[in-house]
Amino acid sequence: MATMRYQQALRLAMTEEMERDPNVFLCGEEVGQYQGTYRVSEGMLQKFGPQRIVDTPISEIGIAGMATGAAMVGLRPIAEFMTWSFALEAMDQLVNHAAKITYMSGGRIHCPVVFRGPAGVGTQLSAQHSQSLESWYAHTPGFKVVMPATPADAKGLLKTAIRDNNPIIFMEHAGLYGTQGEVPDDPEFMVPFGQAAIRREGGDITLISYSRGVQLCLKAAETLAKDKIECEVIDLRTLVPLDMETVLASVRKTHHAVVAQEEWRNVSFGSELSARIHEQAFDDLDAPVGRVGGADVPMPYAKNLERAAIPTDNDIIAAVKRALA
Amino acid sequence: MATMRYQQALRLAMTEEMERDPNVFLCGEEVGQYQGTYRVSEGMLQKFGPQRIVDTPISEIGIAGMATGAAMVGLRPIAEFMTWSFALEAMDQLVNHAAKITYMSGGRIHCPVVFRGPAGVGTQLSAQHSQSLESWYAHTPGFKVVMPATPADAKGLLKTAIRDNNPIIFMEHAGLYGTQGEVPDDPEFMVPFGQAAIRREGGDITLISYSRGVQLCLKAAETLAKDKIECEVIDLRTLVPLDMETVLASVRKTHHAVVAQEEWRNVSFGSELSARIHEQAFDDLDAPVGRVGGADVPMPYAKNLERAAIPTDNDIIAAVKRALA
Amino acid sequence: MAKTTVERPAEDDIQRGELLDLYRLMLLMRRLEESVYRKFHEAKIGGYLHRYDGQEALVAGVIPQLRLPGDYVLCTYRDHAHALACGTEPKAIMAELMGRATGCALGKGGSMHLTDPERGFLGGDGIVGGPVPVSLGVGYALKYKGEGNICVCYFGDGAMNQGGVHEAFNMVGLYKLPVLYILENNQFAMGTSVERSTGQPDFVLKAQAHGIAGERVDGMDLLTVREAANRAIARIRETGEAYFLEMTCYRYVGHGIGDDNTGGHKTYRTEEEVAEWRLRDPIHRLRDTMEARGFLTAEQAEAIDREVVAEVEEAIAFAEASPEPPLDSLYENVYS
Amino acid sequence: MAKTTVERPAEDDIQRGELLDLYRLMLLMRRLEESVYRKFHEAKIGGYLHRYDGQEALVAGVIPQLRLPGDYVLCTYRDHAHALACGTEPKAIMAELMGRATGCALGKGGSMHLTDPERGFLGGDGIVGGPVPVSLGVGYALKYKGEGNICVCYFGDGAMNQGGVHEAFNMVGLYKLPVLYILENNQFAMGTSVERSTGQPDFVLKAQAHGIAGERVDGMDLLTVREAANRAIARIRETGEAYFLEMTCYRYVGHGIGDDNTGGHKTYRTEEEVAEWRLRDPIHRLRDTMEARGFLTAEQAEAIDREVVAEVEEAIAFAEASPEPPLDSLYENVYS
Ligand SMILES: Cc1ncc(C[n+]2csc(CCOP(=O)(O)OP(=O)(O)O)c2C)c(N)n1
Ligand SMILES: Cc1ncc(C[n+]2csc(CCOP(=O)(O)OP(=O)(O)O)c2C)c(N)n1
Ligand SMILES: [Mg+2]
Ligand SMILES: [Mg+2]
Repeated sequence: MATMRYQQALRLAMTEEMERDPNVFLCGEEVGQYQGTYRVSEGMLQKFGPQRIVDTPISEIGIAGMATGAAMVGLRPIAEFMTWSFALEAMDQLVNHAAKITYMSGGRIHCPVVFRGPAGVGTQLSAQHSQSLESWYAHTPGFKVVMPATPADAKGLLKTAIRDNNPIIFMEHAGLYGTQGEVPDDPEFMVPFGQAAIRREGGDITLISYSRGVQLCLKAAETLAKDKIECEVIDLRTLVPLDMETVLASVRKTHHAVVAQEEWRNVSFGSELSARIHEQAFDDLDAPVGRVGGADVPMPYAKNLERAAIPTDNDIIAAVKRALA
Repeated sequence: MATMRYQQALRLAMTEEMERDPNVFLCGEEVGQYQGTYRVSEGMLQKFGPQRIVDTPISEIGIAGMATGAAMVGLRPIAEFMTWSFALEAMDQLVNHAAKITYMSGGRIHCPVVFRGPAGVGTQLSAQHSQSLESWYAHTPGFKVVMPATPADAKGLLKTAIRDNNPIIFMEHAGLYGTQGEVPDDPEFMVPFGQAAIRREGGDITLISYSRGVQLCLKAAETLAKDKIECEVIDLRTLVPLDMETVLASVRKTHHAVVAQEEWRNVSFGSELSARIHEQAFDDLDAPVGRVGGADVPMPYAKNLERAAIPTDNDIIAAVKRALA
Repeated sequence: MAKTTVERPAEDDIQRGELLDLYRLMLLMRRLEESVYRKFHEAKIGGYLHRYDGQEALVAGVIPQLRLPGDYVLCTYRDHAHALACGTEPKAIMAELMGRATGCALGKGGSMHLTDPERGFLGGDGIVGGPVPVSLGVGYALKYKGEGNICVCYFGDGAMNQGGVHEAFNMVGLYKLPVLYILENNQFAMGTSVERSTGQPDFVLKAQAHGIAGERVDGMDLLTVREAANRAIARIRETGEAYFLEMTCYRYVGHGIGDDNTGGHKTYRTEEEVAEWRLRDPIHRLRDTMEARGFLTAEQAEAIDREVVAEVEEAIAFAEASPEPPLDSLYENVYS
Repeated sequence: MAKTTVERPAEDDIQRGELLDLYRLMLLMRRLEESVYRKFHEAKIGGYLHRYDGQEALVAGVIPQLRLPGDYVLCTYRDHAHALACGTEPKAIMAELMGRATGCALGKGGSMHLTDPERGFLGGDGIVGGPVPVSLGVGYALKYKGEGNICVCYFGDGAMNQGGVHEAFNMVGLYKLPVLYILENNQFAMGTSVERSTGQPDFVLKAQAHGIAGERVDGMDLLTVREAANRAIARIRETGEAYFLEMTCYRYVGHGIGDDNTGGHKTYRTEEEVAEWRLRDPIHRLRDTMEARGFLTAEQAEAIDREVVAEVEEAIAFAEASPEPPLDSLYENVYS
């Protein structure tokens, strides 16, 4: 165990996997000489050289094609998007190529590629840079969608992603890069996909989230505990595959649930989760599942407006009280 | 009133609006000299000339930018995507430009543009050509999302779209182009956004859909009527804005609901609709809202597999029986 | 590639044997394409369907010179000929076109997505320009592995207007990757002629603008294509740098089955124009050359044609006798 | 654009007046940029923040020659100078940077999305290459309206690697649209030099490959830029066809506030290199020229500087005194 930042944990995962497997390489904008826009790949160019740490032009279609094509012939690329918003440029390569080639080829071509980078809101980057769109990727068959909430998961899930034989959408949260945590240094430490983590136990209501939303839930749970409301907080870790067992087991115990995400609320992952809980635990629910999400507006720049657009622990507390009313 | 095909109704809407407003023009691949890939714009080049019926190269980013930029300075472009699958290429221009410019400019720049074209599945076009992704657009603030199910709506909704001052995602269903129906020839006939249509009244269960899904629901309703199960069938017409009033009023009457769509089921518009009905009519529901959707797989080519991947009236009937069981 | 069974003279005349092989290959492509519309109208084939009639030399003049497996081939939805040249069995191709379990993609891909990775064929692609960004990745991987293999990537004149093609060209030029680009310039993108789709029609210049050298080649003549490809491949293996060949050619039939149905082609070209190009038919041209050189007699040509037609019919029979994919395979292969 | 208040000699010396205006404008740009990092560190400004120091001539040499309103200007996130040149009040710019209700975009856009459509400024764009496809549409609309107006579109060297830029160039070349492209070649895209990002560094050739004529210009000299822009604008108004100007320039500070924070620029360039380019500073160069021609005395220069600094401070005071946007405006302007 070592204490490190989320960002360092990601670097450690990539470094260990690149040492283990010569077919793994990293490409993206400013990942090399510049040492990474958010310093995630700091020092890796010096360690692995320019063939394996590849600086690219500002060409997201090219980056996605480079990673997809290399994966199709046996390499295991990691492609970094400077932020996930720029993946919009590459959507055809991601959705109509990476996600479908295995199926279209009848399973004869594999596509072991990790698309990763920062997403998340909160530093006044305004509309074009403040969207993660995990709901889009979760909607698209062929992808696995991973969103770590802690430094340990950042490492363990990224290693699992790199060893997986499928295209992985690995979304980091820029707002979590600086967070500290205990991270196992065992190079075989992996966090399996599709296994949610119960971050806090409680019997009154189930709070379900992922990425930075988990922190909001834990903060809300603490506050609510003072009013003797015990929340069970579930960190999904991966949206696809989705661990409904853990969710349902908890809801059957608490009879109440709130799903929380920072992303836009309309037609989102939270909608799916809410629908599934209602479908699969209808008779166990004492109240409809609450939903907390970002305001359905392009992200405004002004600090006060941005703050109003992003969900807080208070929004979760309010949803919990509505559910328990 | 005249009887015409869905496809002709679309042409009529564009023709009337172009005659009414010289700022309206159509651009896209093969819309002119070739007379339209699906003949939607047949004859329009001859009628309006090459400045207003613009054949473009195979450049979806360019097409989207052309329409967005022209709209920003006062024209009212209609951009046709040969099929909506190709809009994947233009996602940045659509989502990070067209949908956001009004908000980012504090409302000082308007973007009255219609992005239209065929979507829908069912003719063995295989994985890359068989997705509509209306859920993506509905998730994205700034767009209005329109999906007509009948020839009359094809005309009335397209005219409303062309006169609207916002970016409109107008998705046609290739499988409906040939369907006949009565269409008002009044050039002022418009179908407002956000007003669902009750296509069949019934007291036992509410079936909610849009585009071709409405036909499946009506077919299922007919069959079920023989077993004395009376379905109310609601055609949403527009996904954004969404007419929840009509949906909730019906569900409060029937206490049961099934939402149906041809598109992938996971993290989709149907998830949102299901979640909202549960949230807003929880105590009125005698059973969880049923969901029918396409199989969550890239569309296979083989006829038997494609048929198995696309929902049918029988899937809706099964969902209704589960809901009423 | 498929081997001819025409008897050879005692003295092993390589060149003759090679040309016979290529003649036979082109004829097989042509006969197979001629059969698919029939099968479509019999409702045995569905979806989109794009034929290669008239463009055979672009494939027969290039792919047989590759090291397969080892090298890789990428192409568009107009991919039947490419699969044949890579050595995919006509049976597996026809079965794929008919959506059968015995198809080269288990019936999941169809006409636009033929594939045969073990033979180096990475498949067709339904997205215009789509294969080019992928070729950047394949080329990068080949350089990474350093075994001297190359990637050949085919795409159309219309694809030159796709942004992704330019991003990939620039990166291939920047990283100096072993990719041979074959621009299938058949004069039209569906109903849009090159003149109506580009601000500047010299495609070689567009490649050079990204640092990729290239030249224009008469794609209607097999020997010319073969010679140009031979030089290009040698150059790429030697320098490791990409090369671009713009092949002038023509598609005889409509863009796809839909084009023929709608008679759309009447809006963008005349029957006379098609007839003129047919006079330059690469198969006839090779046959004439070979007859002139005494490599081929009329009888032998007949024999080859009979053989090839039989091979196509056999493929059809095989496909029609093959089972549909099992229904539970619907959810297989979504993930590896 | 902002008018100078320096007294003019009785005899109306247009050229002198014009140059004084441009000198003042460039100085205003510089002083405004110099103030924004300070305000960022005071947490008055947030988000990304990109300065134009050193590139002023690219804007001062072009935009004042336009007909505003009528013509249109599009640019990147590095857009403060462009807004000033279009005539947007420094107060409205500073208020936008601080996210105030009095900002030119009501506080919703921020530094990357300054806008002033009534003055022909269609705004900054946070997406690399993003303005170029939009310029195609603006250009198409201007041709459609036929009033002889043009669109000027600025973008960076890194943007030349975006596919959308190539799609748009090709269509602008094909349709012959009245757009002036100004490539702000400041040598780097964040930490990536032009040499490390392109397979072929002659950007003029990349434009020509799509049918757009162009030339390279010394962007560090206002008079050179002005003369080239003057010719280009006249040519576009006359022919209706697009033109491309690659402007060689340099950004003195880091890519953005983040670059300075991380010291990232130390990885891609030396302080010496920056110092050398500063010797070619466009503002000093113009000042020297004007002093040599007797257009400007040291005292007048001081006066202008004091004025400009005061104008910036006034804008800051205005912005800081302005209210934040009302919370209920969060849901406004999502739709028109
Ligand atoms: C991105 C994209 N846009 C549009 C289409 C529809 N489409 C399929 S083929 C085609 C024409 C392509 O022409 P070209 O590249 O010249 O290839 P050819 O068909 O002539 O071989 C078009 C427009 C597509 N498949 N992908
Ligand atoms: C599509 C896209 N990719 C990446 C980014 C992140 N980014 C912002 S500015 C920039 C560098 C752009 O360099 P250049 O085009 O030369 O303009 P300059 O900043 O030098 O003025 C990058 C990579 C972005 N905004 N958009
Ligand atoms: Mg073509
Ligand atoms: Mg630059």
